[in-house]
Amino acid sequence: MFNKILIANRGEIAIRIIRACRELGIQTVAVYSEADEDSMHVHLADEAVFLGDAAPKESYLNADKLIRAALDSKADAIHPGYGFLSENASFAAAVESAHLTFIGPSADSIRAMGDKAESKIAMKKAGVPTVPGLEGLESDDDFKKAAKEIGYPVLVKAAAGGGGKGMRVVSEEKELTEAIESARSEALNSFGDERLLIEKYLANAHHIEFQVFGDKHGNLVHLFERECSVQRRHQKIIEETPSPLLTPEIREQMGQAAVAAAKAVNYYNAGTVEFIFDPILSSFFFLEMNTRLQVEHPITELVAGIDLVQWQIRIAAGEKFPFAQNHFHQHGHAIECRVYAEDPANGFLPSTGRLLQFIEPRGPGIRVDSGFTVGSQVTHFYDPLLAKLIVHAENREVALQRMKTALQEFVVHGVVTNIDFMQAVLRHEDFANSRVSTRWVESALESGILLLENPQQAVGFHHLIAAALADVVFVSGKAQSAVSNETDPFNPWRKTDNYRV
Amino acid sequence: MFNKILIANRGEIAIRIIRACRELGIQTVAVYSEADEDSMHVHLADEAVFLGDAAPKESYLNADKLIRAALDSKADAIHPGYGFLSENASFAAAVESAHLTFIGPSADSIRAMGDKAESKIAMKKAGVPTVPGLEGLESDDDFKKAAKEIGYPVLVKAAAGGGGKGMRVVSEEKELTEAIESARSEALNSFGDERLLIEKYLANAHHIEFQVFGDKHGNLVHLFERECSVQRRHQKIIEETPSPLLTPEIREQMGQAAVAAAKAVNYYNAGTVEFIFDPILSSFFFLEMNTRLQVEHPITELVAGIDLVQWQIRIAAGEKFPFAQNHFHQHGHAIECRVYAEDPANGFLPSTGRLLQFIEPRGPGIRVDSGFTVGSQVTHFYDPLLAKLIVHAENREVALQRMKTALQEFVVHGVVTNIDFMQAVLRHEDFANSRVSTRWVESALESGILLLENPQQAVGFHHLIAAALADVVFVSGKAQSAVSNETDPFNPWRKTDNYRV
Amino acid sequence: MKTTFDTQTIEINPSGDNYAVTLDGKTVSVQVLRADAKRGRMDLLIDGQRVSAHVSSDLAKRWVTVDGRTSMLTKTSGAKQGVRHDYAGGLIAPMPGQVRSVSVGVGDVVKKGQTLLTMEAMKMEIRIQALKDGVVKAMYVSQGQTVEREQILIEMEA
Amino acid sequence: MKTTFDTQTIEINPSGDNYAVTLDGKTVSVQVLRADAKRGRMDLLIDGQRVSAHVSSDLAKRWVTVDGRTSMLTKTSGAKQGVRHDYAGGLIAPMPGQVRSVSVGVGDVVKKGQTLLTMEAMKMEIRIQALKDGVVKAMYVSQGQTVEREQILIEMEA
Repeated sequence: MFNKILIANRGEIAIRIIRACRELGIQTVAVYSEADEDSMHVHLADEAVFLGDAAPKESYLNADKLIRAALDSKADAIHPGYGFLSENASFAAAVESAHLTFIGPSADSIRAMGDKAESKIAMKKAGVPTVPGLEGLESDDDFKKAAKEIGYPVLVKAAAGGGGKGMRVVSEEKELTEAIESARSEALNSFGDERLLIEKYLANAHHIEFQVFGDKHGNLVHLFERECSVQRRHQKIIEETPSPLLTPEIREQMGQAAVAAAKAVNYYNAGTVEFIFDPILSSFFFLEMNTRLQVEHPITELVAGIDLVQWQIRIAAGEKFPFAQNHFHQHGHAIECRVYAEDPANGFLPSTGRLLQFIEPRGPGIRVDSGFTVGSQVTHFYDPLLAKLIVHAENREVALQRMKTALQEFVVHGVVTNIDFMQAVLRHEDFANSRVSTRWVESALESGILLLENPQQAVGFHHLIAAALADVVFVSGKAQSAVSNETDPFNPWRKTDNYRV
Repeated sequence: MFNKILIANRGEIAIRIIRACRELGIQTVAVYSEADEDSMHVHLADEAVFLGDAAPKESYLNADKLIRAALDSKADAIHPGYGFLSENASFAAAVESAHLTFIGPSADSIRAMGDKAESKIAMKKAGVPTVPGLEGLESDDDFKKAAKEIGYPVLVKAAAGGGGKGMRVVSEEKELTEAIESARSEALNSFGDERLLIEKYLANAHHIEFQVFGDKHGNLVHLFERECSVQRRHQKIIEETPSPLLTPEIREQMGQAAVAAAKAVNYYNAGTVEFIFDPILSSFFFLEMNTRLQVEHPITELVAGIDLVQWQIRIAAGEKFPFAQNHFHQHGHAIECRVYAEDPANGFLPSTGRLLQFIEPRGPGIRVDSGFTVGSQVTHFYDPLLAKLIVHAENREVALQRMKTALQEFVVHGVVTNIDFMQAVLRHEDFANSRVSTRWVESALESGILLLENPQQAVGFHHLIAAALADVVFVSGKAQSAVSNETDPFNPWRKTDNYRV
Repeated sequence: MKTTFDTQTIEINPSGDNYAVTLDGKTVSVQVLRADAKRGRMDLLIDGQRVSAHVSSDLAKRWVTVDGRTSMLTKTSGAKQGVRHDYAGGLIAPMPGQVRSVSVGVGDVVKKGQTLLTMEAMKMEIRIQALKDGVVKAMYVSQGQTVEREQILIEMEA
Repeated sequence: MKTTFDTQTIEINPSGDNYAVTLDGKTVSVQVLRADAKRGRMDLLIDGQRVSAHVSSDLAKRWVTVDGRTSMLTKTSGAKQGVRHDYAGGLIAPMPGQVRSVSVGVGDVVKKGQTLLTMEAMKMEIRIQALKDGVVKAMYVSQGQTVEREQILIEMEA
């Protein structure tokens, strides 16, 4: 087993990995940029190494600095988390060539799945169903011909892409040229690779993915599905497992396809095979494989009853994965809501600022993975994910009720969040009835079937009264009784502090 | 379903019940004594009713006031929690006769199990194995004769008792008279009933209990065992499930005995059948039945995958329990540590004071049920339970590691706690090897095999440095960088506050 | 005492142990059950209804959460304020971030929908496009510059 | 600067950006990596080893947690203090609570092991028993009275 692991990431996922290391008795090295000097992940690790400027390419995306930090701190492995360099095959290779262990799949597996065009070809070979489409096209005319063949609407997307970047939906031919141009430029900017592929756009599709997990000795299983169809800007905000749409038979088929997909690239460690699922035809198509830990891995941990991050580390250290497929069963139901610093009323664009209040809900069946606290600064440099709110309960109904209650209790002041928005989504009958496809948020907002305000509550009035009274009550002596009941952990020093305010 | 429930309790269990109600969409009424005016359970409930003086008999043990409060606030049910009036048959009857629902078993079931002597007779009839002993004795001579027959050591205990009160271990005849006298007086003081029974004292026994759960329609299942052998002063401090000592066969037998015991008294709602288990002979004996929710219910919730408090409420409202015995399986392993305000170095006697610091551990698989926060006052009026720290993991080894890490992260200042002590217990190889019987703590401390300090760490030195430096650093300007990074949710009002400090 | 948030004015007057709160010509009685300035929490009895609120303050802004719904209110002088989204002829930053590229200069003639500059924040790229045909009158930002939300980026002449 | 906790004296002197800390004749260099007075937390580098500490203060008491172990230290003048547990001839309260019953009065002759009074706290009953044969010299408490931990209850004469 490793003695020390460097975590090449930040925020909640760095903290998640630190916890796993601690429980395994492994020392941790955090890394941080200038913007993260006072972040929680820095304080929680056993050591911390400063990388440089806030800009990701000077810090969390700088492979050389990360490997240097690992060597200097005598770490013997690097966990990349998700995002940043986690799916960068060259980084994985560089880590290994520095005689460090990369906690993830092999560079070859990452490379094979990183290219959307090549991976699609490999999947077809392995007998995994793929979305009708074409790869390797170059001229606009080729694209036009292919689009006509496939039938509009089509999707053009970056061969090297991911996370909705370099992806355009095209509903008719006259939009095609501009879509190709903008997707290409975004692809080039984001991935340094302008190749695109084209495929049928499935309008009413659900996004259902399968967690796979394998060791370096050829054992590989799937850990069931995650339904991730609640998306905005092609990015997930709410995930759940089990998917209410899958019958045991389809689940079995998709699980087998996921295992076949992973085996086709000699996969080991944690990975996710994403499918597009058509609920009317009950048919599914390979979308892509994420060759890393997923943001939404906690719901799988709860329902499959296994600590994925601990096992990532153990597998990377060479341990055998002792469980066969039939060891796993789905226990209860889990839902994750991603609390983002973003403004739904402003096109879900990010919101930045200092957190004036940050109260996480607590209680049985509630898990919060977060990297923020009161006073934290939410900057524009990184992903605006504030927290992952995860609930687990005996069935979907109870889990949904638990999530609604927990979201109501989550208080964030200082940045605009999507908490109220997610409450509105969960309240909607389409969510209760599992009719939420990946395009649902967009169309529900357009058509007005999604109301952001709960009309039953006279909230505006109470908000105004509370805001106005706070100025009176908190400033006047009226709050004294409460204040005098408070104890400061440092009362003798408090006075001194005050002089400096 | 109920519209509103009054919770006749305080602290963490009141909060636990409030959460369950919220998720079920039920309004809650808290009650509080003078000492609890500013307690968390009061703030979290929808309404709160003041009962009276801090003394339990003026507040939480005052049946009349509680029923009056329920009627006045238009609640339609009362949840008693554990302790206080939860096992008081007259209270249950009085609640029902006020046309309110008592969330628990019938008054008859409580009464039948409340008397240790009578319940033992009933269990013998029902074919449930009981500890060799005698009931209904009065004179010292009768006790002496019985003790000789049974063989020393023997246990004399209150027929109406529970929680280790009115209970004495007697190892030889000359101690018997005094033990009877003191047990009688304690029994009379605590339960208003001086009757005692005598039974064989099993020195190396483990305490293993089974959760049972039934509805008002005759369905009754068990939800597996809890191993609760880590005790001090006859009270549990660490519990786990599954018990590493039970084979599937013994578990099955004990489960059936637990169901038989409950059915013998027409039991419904949540209850616990306690057994004494002899690990050498693999034999078990009925000890008593707790006719209420148990402190340690969360470990069962995690491993059986069911919300016991929500189901208590649903059953009380008349719902059918839809699950048969074969629906339930044990998933993973759960451990609970009870964090008490007590001083292990002072005979585990309670410690009171104001909480200067209270940092609960967090992370995947960690649940904390608590009713305290920084600034809370721990008084001498009530049970010194500060928090229940509960972990869940895929197996015992991972759960144990998780608990050790979590205990290390739990910071409580202002009162002495048993946190360090429980770490020492969990570090001991006897715990790892499940060799902890109910007498283990006592004898381990006596014999010195339990070391309260971890000798590997030079902790004393670091503690002294930190304490001395705090005076320098927190008072001087050295802490400014950190302080200036802090944001107060009320910075504009903060200044005003300061003038009043 | 009168306070105005955005465009709504609310009046608060002590009335015995309670407060008389007037809004939109309607007056209700509000009792403060509990106020915890340190945690920014108040329990109120508004017209007989128990209401728990979290309130934070940041200069003129007030963040308020009641029943799980959060609002951001801005304390104003009471006069109607020009909303900066409507800034005539100007293009404002829809989010805080960094200017990645600038494609036009002062005096350039641009067409509706033409990309004038791109911004980046939190892994996202945003294109600032001309809302209508026109001429660039002023450029307030340059490549690499960090901008706040609602900062004016470019001024246009129709 | 010298500080004494219980019977141990520790000396702290600034030394460049660090502190020189002397205890038991041994001096180590301590660097303060981070100090958060509000949360009572310090990250220290003690002799090259990273140590995180939580420290709280309550009058002369300091509560310190390092590596999951909590100590309560008492700041003293430096002179050895009489430990109150050893209070000669006195019986002290082992826990805070309420006096439930008093069975003896001043002048009573009592036997070793005899119960002199009972206390109650947090659902528990504690008997205060005579440590040896003797005579009750003074009674400092009466029934129903609330007492602090280590408060002297009864004084005895051998």
